[in-house]
Amino acid sequence: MEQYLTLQNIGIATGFALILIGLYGGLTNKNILRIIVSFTIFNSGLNIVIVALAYLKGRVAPIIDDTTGLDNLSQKFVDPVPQALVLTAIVIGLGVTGVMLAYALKMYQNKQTLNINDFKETKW
Amino acid sequence: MVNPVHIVSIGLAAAFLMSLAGKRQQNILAYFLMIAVGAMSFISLQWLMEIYSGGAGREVFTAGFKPPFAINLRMTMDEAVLTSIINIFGLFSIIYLFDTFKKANNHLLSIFIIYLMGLNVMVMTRDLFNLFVFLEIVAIATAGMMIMSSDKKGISAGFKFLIASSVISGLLLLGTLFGYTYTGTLNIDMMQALPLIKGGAVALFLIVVALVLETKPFPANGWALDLYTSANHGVGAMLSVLSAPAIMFVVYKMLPVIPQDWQLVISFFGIITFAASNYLAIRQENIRRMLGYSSVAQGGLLLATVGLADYLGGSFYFVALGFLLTNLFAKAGLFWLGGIVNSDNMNKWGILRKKPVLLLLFGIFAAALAGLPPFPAFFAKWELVMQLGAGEGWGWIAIMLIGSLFEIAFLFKWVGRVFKAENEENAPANFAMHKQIPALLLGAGIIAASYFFIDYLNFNLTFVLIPLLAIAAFFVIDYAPAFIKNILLIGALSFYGYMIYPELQGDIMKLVFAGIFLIGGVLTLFPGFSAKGARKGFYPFAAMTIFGLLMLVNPADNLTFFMGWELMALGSFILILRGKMAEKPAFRYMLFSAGGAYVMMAAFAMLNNISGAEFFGNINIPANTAGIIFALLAIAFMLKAAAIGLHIWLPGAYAEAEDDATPLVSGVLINSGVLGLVLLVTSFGPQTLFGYDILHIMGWIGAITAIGGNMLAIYEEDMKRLIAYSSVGAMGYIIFALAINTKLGLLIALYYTILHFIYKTMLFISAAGVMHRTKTRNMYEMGGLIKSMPLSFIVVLIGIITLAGMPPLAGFAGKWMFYNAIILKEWYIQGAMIFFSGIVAFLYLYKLISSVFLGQLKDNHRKVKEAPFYYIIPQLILVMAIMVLSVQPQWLMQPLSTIIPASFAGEALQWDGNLATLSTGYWNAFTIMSVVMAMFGILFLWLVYHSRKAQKVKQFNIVFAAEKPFRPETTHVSYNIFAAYKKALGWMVTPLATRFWERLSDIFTAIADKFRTWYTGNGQTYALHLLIYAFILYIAISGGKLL
Amino acid sequence: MSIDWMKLLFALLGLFIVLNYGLLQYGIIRRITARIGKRIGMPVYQPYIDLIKNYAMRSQITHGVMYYLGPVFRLAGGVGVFMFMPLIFGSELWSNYSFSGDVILILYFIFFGMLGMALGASEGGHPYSFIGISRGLSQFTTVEVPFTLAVIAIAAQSGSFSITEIVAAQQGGIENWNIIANPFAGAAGLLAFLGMMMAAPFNVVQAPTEIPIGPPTEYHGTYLGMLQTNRAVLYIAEAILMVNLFFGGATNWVELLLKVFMVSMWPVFVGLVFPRFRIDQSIPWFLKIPLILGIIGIFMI
Amino acid sequence: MYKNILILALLVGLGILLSTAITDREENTSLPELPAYYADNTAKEVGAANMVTAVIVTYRGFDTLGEVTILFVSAALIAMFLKTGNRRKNRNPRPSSVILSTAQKLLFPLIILFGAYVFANGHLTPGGGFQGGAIIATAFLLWLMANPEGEMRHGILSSLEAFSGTFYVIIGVVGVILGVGFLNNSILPLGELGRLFSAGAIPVIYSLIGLKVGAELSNILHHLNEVQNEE
Repeated sequence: MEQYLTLQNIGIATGFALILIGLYGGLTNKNILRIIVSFTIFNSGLNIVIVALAYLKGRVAPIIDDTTGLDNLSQKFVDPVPQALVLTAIVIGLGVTGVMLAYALKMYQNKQTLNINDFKETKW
Repeated sequence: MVNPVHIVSIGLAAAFLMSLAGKRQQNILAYFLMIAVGAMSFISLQWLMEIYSGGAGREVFTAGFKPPFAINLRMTMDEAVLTSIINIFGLFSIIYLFDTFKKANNHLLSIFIIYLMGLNVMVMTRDLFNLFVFLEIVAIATAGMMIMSSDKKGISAGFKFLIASSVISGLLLLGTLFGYTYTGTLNIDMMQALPLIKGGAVALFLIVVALVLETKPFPANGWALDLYTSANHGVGAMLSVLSAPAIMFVVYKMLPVIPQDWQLVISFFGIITFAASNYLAIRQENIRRMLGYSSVAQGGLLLATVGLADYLGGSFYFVALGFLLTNLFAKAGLFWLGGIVNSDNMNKWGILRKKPVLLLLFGIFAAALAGLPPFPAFFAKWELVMQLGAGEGWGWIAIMLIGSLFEIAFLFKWVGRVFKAENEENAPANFAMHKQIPALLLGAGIIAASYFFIDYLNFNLTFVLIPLLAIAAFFVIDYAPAFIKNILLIGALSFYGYMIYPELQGDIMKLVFAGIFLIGGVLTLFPGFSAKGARKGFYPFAAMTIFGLLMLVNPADNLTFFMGWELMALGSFILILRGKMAEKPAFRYMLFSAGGAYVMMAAFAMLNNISGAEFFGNINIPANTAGIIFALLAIAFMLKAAAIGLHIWLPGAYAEAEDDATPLVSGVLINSGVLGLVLLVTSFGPQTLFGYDILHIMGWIGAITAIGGNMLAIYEEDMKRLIAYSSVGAMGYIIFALAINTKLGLLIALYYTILHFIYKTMLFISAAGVMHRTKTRNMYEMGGLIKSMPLSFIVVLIGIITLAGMPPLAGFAGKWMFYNAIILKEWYIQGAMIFFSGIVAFLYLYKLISSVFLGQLKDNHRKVKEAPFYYIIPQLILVMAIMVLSVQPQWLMQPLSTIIPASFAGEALQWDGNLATLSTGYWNAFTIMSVVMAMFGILFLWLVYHSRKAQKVKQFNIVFAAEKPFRPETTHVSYNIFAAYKKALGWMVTPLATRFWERLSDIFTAIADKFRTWYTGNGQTYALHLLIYAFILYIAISGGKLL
Repeated sequence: MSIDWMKLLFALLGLFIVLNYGLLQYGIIRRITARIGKRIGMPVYQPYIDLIKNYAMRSQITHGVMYYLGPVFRLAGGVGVFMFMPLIFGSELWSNYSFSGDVILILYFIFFGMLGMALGASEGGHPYSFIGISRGLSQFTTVEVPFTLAVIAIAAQSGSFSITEIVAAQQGGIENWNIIANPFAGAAGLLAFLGMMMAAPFNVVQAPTEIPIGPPTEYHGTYLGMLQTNRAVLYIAEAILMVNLFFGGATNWVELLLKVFMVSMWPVFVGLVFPRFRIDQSIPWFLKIPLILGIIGIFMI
Repeated sequence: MYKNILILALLVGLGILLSTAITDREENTSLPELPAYYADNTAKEVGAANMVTAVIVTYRGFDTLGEVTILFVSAALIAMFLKTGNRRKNRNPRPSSVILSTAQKLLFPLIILFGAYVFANGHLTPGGGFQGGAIIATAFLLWLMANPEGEMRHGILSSLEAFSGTFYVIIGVVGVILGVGFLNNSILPLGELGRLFSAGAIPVIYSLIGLKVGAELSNILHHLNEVQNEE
């Protein structure tokens, strides 16, 4: 058990927890805004996982400065790729959330309600 | 060559710049958009040309670093094809949506072009994370385009879509990231190791499940359905035609990483999606949603094909392209026609009939989508089924064919409505040119595609290509007046006969059927001369029917045969549909023919493993080796020959068809089933199934069919239905004769086929003549017509004497041979049944002739004249034929005897001049004829002479017991004339078969109705479906064990 | 092909004999029935008188061509049945035209007349004609079923449909007669024969007494004469058929006529004993006992 | 209720599935080939001190382009959605407090400046275009809170957005034309590692991104604000 209790795994586990919580919220809440919030939680969970995956024990952020010097950097740095990816992921999450919010607004304008069960015009 | 990356740069630059535009530039923006997309299309097209002409593809390294260090785009054949499709179709969509775009907010235009750009990158990129990014772009752009739909439904549908896609993309992102951590790369081509690494399988599963969910698999596709239902037609078309194939291609890209057995699972889920979605579609009233279901189904088919890519090997591209192009042209076409009709209510679609071109387009799209020849999906489906058969994937084939049947069901229900729905004036149709032209382009596209497929399969020129061309030609000249087209068609048929005669010369069997189809075709066309106007839409399909039949005569392989079969079915379907009240019967007919066709297809798939593609008529299957194939084919053919139980489509179809089309679809067309059965029996010989001798069963079916058909005919008051039922009876004889399976039996079958063709065509034509004059089909509204139409009367008289098999006319020969064959075969009971049915035939024949021609003339028929000249000619020709046969039957029978294979058991008919002998009996047509004629003539002349002074009795100076000529039917003496008989034997005609089939269809639709409530319309539930589906897929892939 | 005058002559001669015999027998039968009914009855030669009278009468009306064809068909059918029937076993000359058609031909000829008659009668447009016809056709179809079964059984037994063959198979002693060899088929045949004769209890078709009009009433004078001729010929011809099929045929005229008389008595006596069936009773009746007998007869082979 | 239990069960299943990612993964002690390559070669290939930036802007520049596009699309979408006729009608926002408005006047330029600094130095220090853009957007948010009635000039923002986006693409294309590859930063001299004007086109690109993102986010905020207390 304790061989799993590394910093990285804790990060990952936290991320997973958030993901599951987010999904649960998204699947159970009836209020559209709450659903959106749940999905943002879901997204941040994802992002945490990504960042945690980048972590390497006892290494520094991949930025060259006087402390790091220029030689065999690959021994000193954590993985820059997931950090790059997470930025993209965050921005995408932001975009999607924005769109969802806009949709929510529109739906509210149409029906004066935010209960997801009231939007079943199309079914079967 | 322009760098493919510029598709992206152009798209983005255009998008960004367009957002600059203010109100003033608004009107030119649409053109700007068109130019930009045009440039993108140019790039992809130019690559397509380059690579097609043997040039190399191109790897684009963004940022100039080799993968995996930077993202690379690939442009090879696949990508070139797909990107070209995407961009060009995008261009068409702009034209189609032009009015929308003219008014639209500039942001919408940017979103549109970004959507296209995103799809392009999805296709080209080789980087997993990049794929994720552009999937998201496409998703958000789709959400953006949703507001093009005017109705508010679009908004909530878009939201559901957003929920679903964010769940899916979350899974994909997780999978990608873990994939990276395990393999240390994001480049798809370098990830092959992923499933092998410990834990990598989970990462791969997450990726796969995300991608599969993106393909909108059943049942986790509610969000997609709602999207289709509420999206603007143009957008719906793009979703169905661009997004789906793009994501399919992504799956295809991932295949090298996905293990073999996973691929099979995915593909199987695809097939399930195909069948289930088509199934649920049959209950749809809302057209757009129906199209949604159908799109999902097509997606499933594509997914299945992609999943089988490795298995299909060489023929993968053929199959995939077939489905892809069909989906592209036909589905988009239907969506766009939907936009033109601009209503989701099936009944409003009658408006299409205002524009024959659009109507034709609609037909083409529907047929193409349904996988009917000569469109690509037909060949693709055939190839796929054959390949599956080679792998013994019977379950797959079954599911797929059932799915296809459902597809036919809802598509042709729709076609029926379009042709028949009363032409709604208040339909909100919008026939704007910029909407019609793209649709026309799609039509041209599907035709071109079909051309390439047919060209690729290099069919036989004389027996396939020329007929196809002829059919096409008649579509082209459909504007000409009917008279011209009639002459042309008759001429074409005659010339075609002259052309193929040398090819068939040696083979009398083929000659016989070719003769039936050709002569029958020509003769049944004659009445058409008396038709007025252009008679639009008749001749193309008449040509399709006849040439389809002719394709059956001398096919090189099973595919050709099947193609002819389907063509004939399609053509006759439309001919039937042209009748006034024909919607339901025609639909029923289509369903039954399709069912039969798919059974046949399955049988061919099995046959393929035994004897290859070789036409089954030209091979010899050793006895008792292929029972199941034999049974399946027998069912398929007996369905066309309307064996009892499978016959319920026939009366309606024949009765409701246009009067002068009926002879063609009945007298001539029904022989296709006979042809099949004859070939079957000759090339298979006796076969057993589960130890039962199938031929023996067929014998019983034949006997029962004979009795049943005739019994049903007795109680008919409708002239055409009566004759139609009598066809069922005649088919019973033929099936029985074939089942006897001796030299004599086969001879009888062939003789009967020809005879039945002659007298049935004759009867139907003269019935058509009568109905043409009396304007009714109910016999109780006729009577006493012998005075006004003597010729028709004589024809009918001869017809029924022949049919009844009474000496001295040709029919007796058949009966006589029957009893001998029965004695020789020792099938006494069946024999008695056959005889009984022959006797029963007298009853309805008497009813037919007496209540139409004899009895009291009706008031409203006092002025009717003899049937038109063009109706009489073919009848007289046929009467001649019968007379000749009656006197000299050996002229026909001796040639027929030569084609009976020596392998057949039993003794052959011996001829000595006119005397036919068997060990059991003999008969001399000529003597009988002369004796009878002598007696007859003498007596008749004497009688006439004897009462030469007799004066004609006026109609009214005889007793009327109860009957007044102009009273309603119940007072017509021959109404329900055999009531007593019905009282005694009515139980024989309880419509069990009809009830059975109707109950079956009710059950099916009811279940479909229940199941589709699964799509509650609640976005959250849909999201839940995604997770459930993921779980199921996991179980399926991990083979049941959870971890 | 050249016509064989000798044969034609003998055929016509046979026809003449049978016609006269038929008329006589009809008279006798009428008389017997009268006696049983405690009546004196008509003279035996009455049928001759009727026939001559009818032929002498000249019809003044017609309903059209088919109307003529009715009796023609009828008589042609009757004569046809006779013409293709071998009379005397072993005699080339008395075998009529049976060399050019076997029992199947005859079965169909029996119907030939019916249909023609039906058509002719219905041209008159008289409702009762239709009633009579519908009854006649309906009943006859069901009569044919057991009869066919019997014929098939016998044909299967003697391996041929040719009547001559069938008779040949029955030579040499009464035990070879099909009525003995295959009693069930025989019984089916005899029961069906009742229906074919349209005698009571199956004579509702023509309903001689109550309904004063049936198909025949459309026809009077000459036409009626023809119908009577036909009745005489057909009656005997069918009896001969029965004799040939079940009672070992005949080797000379005496035997033939004797057997014919016996056979034709059978419906008479049945008719005297049993009341008349309604049409919707007679139809099922033929499809019960006789049918079952016929089927058993087939399994007897 | 049953539904929730089902959901829970499914999520538990998913959790178990995911947990294998922890149990099956062995802690990797050294970088895989790809990041190792970045670590070793960024300095000379890209000349950016901040490796993440190098990866974002150059190595995976194509992703970033897509990223920008997504923001652009959502901004456009929101703009389209919230374009509701006469917004002015019956809006009654609470007037903001004096403290807020005064503080905003003071802080606004500073925040803008800070944002500019963040994205201009993206290639040297943590931060970059997106971060900078976000910071700038906060300034506008503050401004909006200070004067809810405030009318922003959409024209400027969106043209800024559009032009920066276009230039970004053009830079990419220039890379192709110069044959160094789409979005390669070496179209400008790499300069000396660690200087402001180094890492080729990265500072330019990042500034463009910063402006674009800032403009987009402020636009979104503004649109949302405009509809906030309608009806």
